[in-house]
Amino acid sequence: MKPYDTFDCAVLQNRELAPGFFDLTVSCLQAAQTARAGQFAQLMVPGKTLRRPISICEIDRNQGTLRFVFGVRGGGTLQLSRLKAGDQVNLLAPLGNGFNLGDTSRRVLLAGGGIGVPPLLEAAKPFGKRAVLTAGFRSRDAVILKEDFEKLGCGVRIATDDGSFGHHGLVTDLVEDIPFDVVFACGPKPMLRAVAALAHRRGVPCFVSMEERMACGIGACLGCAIQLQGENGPYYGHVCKDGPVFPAETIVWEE
Amino acid sequence: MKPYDTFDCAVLQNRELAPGFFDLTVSCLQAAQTARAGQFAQLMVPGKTLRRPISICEIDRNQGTLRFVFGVRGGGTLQLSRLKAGDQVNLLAPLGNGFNLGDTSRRVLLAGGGIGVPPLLEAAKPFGKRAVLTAGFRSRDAVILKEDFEKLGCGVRIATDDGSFGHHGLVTDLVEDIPFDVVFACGPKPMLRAVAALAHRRGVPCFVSMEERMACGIGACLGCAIQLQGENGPYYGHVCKDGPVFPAETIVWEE
Amino acid sequence: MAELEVQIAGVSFKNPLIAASGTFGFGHEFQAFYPLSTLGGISCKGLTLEERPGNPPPRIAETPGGMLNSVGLQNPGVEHFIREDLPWLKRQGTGVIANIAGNTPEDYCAMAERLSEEPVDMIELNISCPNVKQGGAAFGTSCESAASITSAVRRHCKKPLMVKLSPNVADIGGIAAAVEDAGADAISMINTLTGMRIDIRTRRPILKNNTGGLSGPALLPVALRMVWQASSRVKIPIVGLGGISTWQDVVEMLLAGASAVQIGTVLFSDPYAPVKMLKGLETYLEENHVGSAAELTGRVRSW
Amino acid sequence: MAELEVQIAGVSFKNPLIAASGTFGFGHEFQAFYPLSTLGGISCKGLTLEERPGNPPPRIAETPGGMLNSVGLQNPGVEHFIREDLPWLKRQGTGVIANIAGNTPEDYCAMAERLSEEPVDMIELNISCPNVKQGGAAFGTSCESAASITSAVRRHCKKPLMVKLSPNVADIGGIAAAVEDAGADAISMINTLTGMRIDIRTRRPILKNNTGGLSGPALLPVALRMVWQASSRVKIPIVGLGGISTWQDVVEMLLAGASAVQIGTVLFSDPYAPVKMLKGLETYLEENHVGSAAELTGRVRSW
Ligand SMILES: Cc1cc2nc3c(=O)[nH]c(=O)nc-3n(C[C@H](O)[C@H](O)[C@H](O)COP(=O)(O)OP(=O)(O)OC[C@H]3O[C@@H](n4cnc5c(N)ncnc54)[C@H](O)[C@@H]3O)c2cc1C
Ligand SMILES: Cc1cc2nc3c(=O)[nH]c(=O)nc-3n(C[C@H](O)[C@H](O)[C@H](O)COP(=O)(O)OP(=O)(O)OC[C@H]3O[C@@H](n4cnc5c(N)ncnc54)[C@H](O)[C@@H]3O)c2cc1C
Ligand SMILES: Cc1cc2nc3c(=O)[nH]c(=O)nc-3n(C[C@H](O)[C@H](O)[C@H](O)COP(=O)(O)O)c2cc1C
Ligand SMILES: Cc1cc2nc3c(=O)[nH]c(=O)nc-3n(C[C@H](O)[C@H](O)[C@H](O)COP(=O)(O)O)c2cc1C
Ligand code: FES
Ligand code: FES
Repeated sequence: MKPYDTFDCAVLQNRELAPGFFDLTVSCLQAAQTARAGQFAQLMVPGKTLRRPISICEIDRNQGTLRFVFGVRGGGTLQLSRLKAGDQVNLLAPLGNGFNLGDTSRRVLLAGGGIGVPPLLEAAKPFGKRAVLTAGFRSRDAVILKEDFEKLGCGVRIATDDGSFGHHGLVTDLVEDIPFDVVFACGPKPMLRAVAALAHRRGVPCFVSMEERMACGIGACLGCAIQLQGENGPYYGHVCKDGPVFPAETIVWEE
Repeated sequence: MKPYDTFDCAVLQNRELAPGFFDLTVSCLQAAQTARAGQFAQLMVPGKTLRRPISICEIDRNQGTLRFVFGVRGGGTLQLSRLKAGDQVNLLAPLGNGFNLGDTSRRVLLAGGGIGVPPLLEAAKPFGKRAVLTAGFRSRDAVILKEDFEKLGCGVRIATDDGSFGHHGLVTDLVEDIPFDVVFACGPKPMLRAVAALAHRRGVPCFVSMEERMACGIGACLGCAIQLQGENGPYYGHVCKDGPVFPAETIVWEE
Repeated sequence: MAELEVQIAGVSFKNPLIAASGTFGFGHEFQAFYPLSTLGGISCKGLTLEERPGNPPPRIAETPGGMLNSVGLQNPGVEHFIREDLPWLKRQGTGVIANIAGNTPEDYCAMAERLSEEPVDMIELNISCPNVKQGGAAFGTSCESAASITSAVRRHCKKPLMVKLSPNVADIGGIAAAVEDAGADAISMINTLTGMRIDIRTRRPILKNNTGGLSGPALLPVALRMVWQASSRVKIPIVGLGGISTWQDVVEMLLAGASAVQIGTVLFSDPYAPVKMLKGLETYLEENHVGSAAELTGRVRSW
Repeated sequence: MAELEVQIAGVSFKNPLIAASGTFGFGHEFQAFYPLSTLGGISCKGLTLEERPGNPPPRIAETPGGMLNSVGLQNPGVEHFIREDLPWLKRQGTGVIANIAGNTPEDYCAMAERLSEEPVDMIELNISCPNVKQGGAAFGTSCESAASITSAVRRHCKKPLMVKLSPNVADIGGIAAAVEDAGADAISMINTLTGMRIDIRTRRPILKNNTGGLSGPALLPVALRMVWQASSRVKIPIVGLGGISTWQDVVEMLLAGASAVQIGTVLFSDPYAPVKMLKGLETYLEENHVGSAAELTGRVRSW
């Protein structure tokens, strides 16, 4: 079995979850068998030189489908947002290392910021009630996937930047009284950094999913560099191959 | 009223007339009011730097529609061939001078070669029975629009390169015994040249529709040069603005 | 409302969008779409001293994200322009830039002198056209020749003088500095990169001229880089062009160091592009609380 | 069946498709898609004498029809390559080209000498990388420096030597001729054009390095023109690259004067592109009754 491959996939559904956020399900039998939580796919956008990296939000092995949730940022995601059921989209998948879920009897804190929330959904599945999602969004409008986590039995706490929903403030504000044994986090860098610091203070392992601009997505072009803490000092690893999920302590937060 | 403009047009129909030849009808109320036989439109192809010039094959003023018939040659026409009813296509139209139909009580010879046949259809309309189409195609497979001309009452004579339909040979072979007062021709350059020579021998005016690679389509970029016979010797005119229809005697057939 | 007016070498343009030479003719064809006063200015089709027939066709080839042209400066000559086009153009309420090219320095100087008597707002010196002296190499590809033609024309030119640079060079910053030293009042950049396409059926170059000038979106990153490099070497204003096709590209070009932009190839696919750009630029300025387009010039914070 | 094998400077490649340096790593990642023996050869990621960390991110920006990279030659150093990658690569049944870059002529020479002892098929001299001596200007942008580095390396190199040219020059033909005279056995061209993009939200260059190298389809017409120009100036074979993304582009490049091609950026959107190109090329040769790929080289009939 190839570790990753390109696939022409039928779009089964694409709907606007919240203004500017899309929920795309494609049929991809092979990748659905091997994909793991936290991995990503590179989606081809006709006319664009580069594919777009999007995290896998859900994997349905039985149906052979992958779900992606993405926000419209620029021309590429705009084009992806226009995909309709019955269209084709080409995927390069599954890519990256994904979350090492480890012992799923542990209590997990899932910390997500905005469009960083989707990859946490598949990771939440084996934990169910033992998972708490703390998620931050811009505003009430931008809250996504809340019900999806609730359906899995996870605790869900929401913060918004403008206070229009849930807590008015930061994701990290929500964590104070939550007990957990491991953290999986995805979101903007400052948030990840704060979550990592918090986990560090509690002495709990923390894994963060990072972003970087990509070309190949498979480790060949060395485009998606990220500064990591090595034995002999900092060095450039690569998000697509060494990540996107890294132990928080290996990240060099400031260059 | 603007002489030409860009229009977002709904595709009403696009079907394969013959292998590799497509028949596209779009709704374009405004351009349909002003367009004349022999004019053309520049069709936008998403992702391509340049529009594609395609002759207007039929104009329906009442329905407000334009019909185009085109062959797939490269990437642009391939993309246009995939348009489906309900899609949008952007047109810059109507462009060029068109056929000056003049006195429609004259007997007209319409001489067409392959994908040069479509623009002759609209020109045939006011002549009806007084028009004879002599058209050459590669083979039986590539014969298009025969019935359309017949429906107008035109005489129709077909030649094919391989003899698989009609006369085995050239368009000019078909003309011998046809009486006519004026010629409108569109097709490959060698054919046009031969038709022009034939008309010249008979002392009959001949108008030919020419092709050249285009950028602007409106006479601004000077891209679509064609060598013409001027009072002070040959000069470069422009197919999009001075043509695409030229009196045959103004064309410099060899450079 | 944000201020869109910009000043280039003492000439004010009501907004920073100027039609690029050779893509807009003398403006006649585009008035079908909108009044020419919509634009900050028009750089007219390149003029030569005498009428020029231009190159044989085909003159146009498409490329990925761009196109090639080998029009070869077909134009009716400077006198015809002054007589037939300029009076009409002057009435359109937009800035008029005369773009000139020559076979010899003498040609350039004669044209500059002649046009200095006429109501053009600015003269743009195209030193990147082929078919000029010096064994076929363009004036624009060495610092020495660029400087010498600029200073020669400078002496004959009473109008603000803008020199248009070629991108087919190793050190654009050096050339920009050389033409500034030689007396240019402004720089416009970039002209086309030289390219080629071959028809694999006929195995002949698509262009009868074999090679042509690459324009269109493909060029944008090269143009941005060159404007950025040049703007750190000169004090005179730069008019940026090359592949601009969206309002975002306009903003990028201004940030890179341009005081105004020229719009070319995009006009062929969307003649209304400048209207959309103007709107986008205005909205950007307002949303970002920038008082004027001019404030964007050179405001990229490089790493 | 048409013959696909081509000879470049005495090295035979089973077909004219070679992976371009920096886009294919050392091949490991692409064997997931197809055996590396599918390719005529692989030009490995650029090597330096010592390990190099590369430039800080972001290193990638998209452009219309292309992309910019500022990877900055991140690589594990030549010794690591010889130890860890080369033995494996040699077993893959494809041509292996070592691509080298240096900060100084001495670096280049030392690497060429070291690699001459190893089973690489060819050495590709990248003289178009930034961050080299001479005040930041690359060796590749003047005839003199290109010739001097080539002849220096030539003296230390026992393998066929291919010199990779930069397109950021005014006279590519002159540089090609200079490196031929200096002892190059082949030329590969073109490397990337320098470009820039700016994020209009942050008003910062997208690349942390400010500028980067433009690759991808946008580059194709420039590459074709340069290969065509260079091929009329040199007798040594040319490996053509820059923006090739379809089999038609491969044919164009061969017709323009290339004896083989390298495939780069297209691999990022379609890793299977070389497989498709191979098939398209074969069909083209057969349909046109051309006996071998080599017969296409330089067969454009220019006007
Ligand atoms: C491993 C990984 C997983 C991701 N998962 C998701 C997800 O699940 N949902 C989601 O909405 N977004 C996700 N992103 C971000 C997403 O890739 C970008 O929003 C998207 O590429 C923007 O493309 P665009 O054409 O709309 O924007 P443009 O700005 O037009 O894109 C231009 C170029 O920059 C790149 N780019 C722009 N922003 C980013 C970014 N933030 N990260 C990486 N590349 C960028 C694009 O890929 C493209 O190459 C992920 C990114 C990475 C690296
Ligand atoms: C005034 C005019 C009217 C035309 N009417 C028709 C018509 O009714 N039906 C029809 O099938 N074709 C017509 N053509 C030809 C048609 O424009 C080309 O077949 C089409 O542009 C090819 O585009 P492509 O992307 O498929 O080919 P590509 O080869 O990929 O195109 C590359 C570039 O070359 C140009 N080009 C290629 N071939 C031609 C050509 N023969 N003429 C002009 N430009 C070309 C394209 O427009 C494009 O800019 C007409 C051409 C002109 C000038
Ligand atoms: C068809 C065509 C004709 C051109 N003619 C001229 C010209 O006469 N003088 C000139 O200085 N530049 C000329 N140019 C170059 C443009 O002014 C401009 O520098 C170039 O096209 C890059 O900008 P763009 O990508 O926005 O088109 C021409 C470009 C095109 C496409
Ligand atoms: C990410 C990336 C890294 C590159 N690294 C190198 C390199 O190390 N050495 C080199 O000679 N060229 C390097 N190049 C240039 C390519 O080999 C090639 O010359 C260029 O990309 C043009 O070809 P393309 O358009 O097919 O990609 C690199 C290109 C890219 C996109
Ligand atoms: S994107 Fe190419 S190495 Fe990560
Ligand atoms: S296409 Fe521009 S002048 Fe005809």
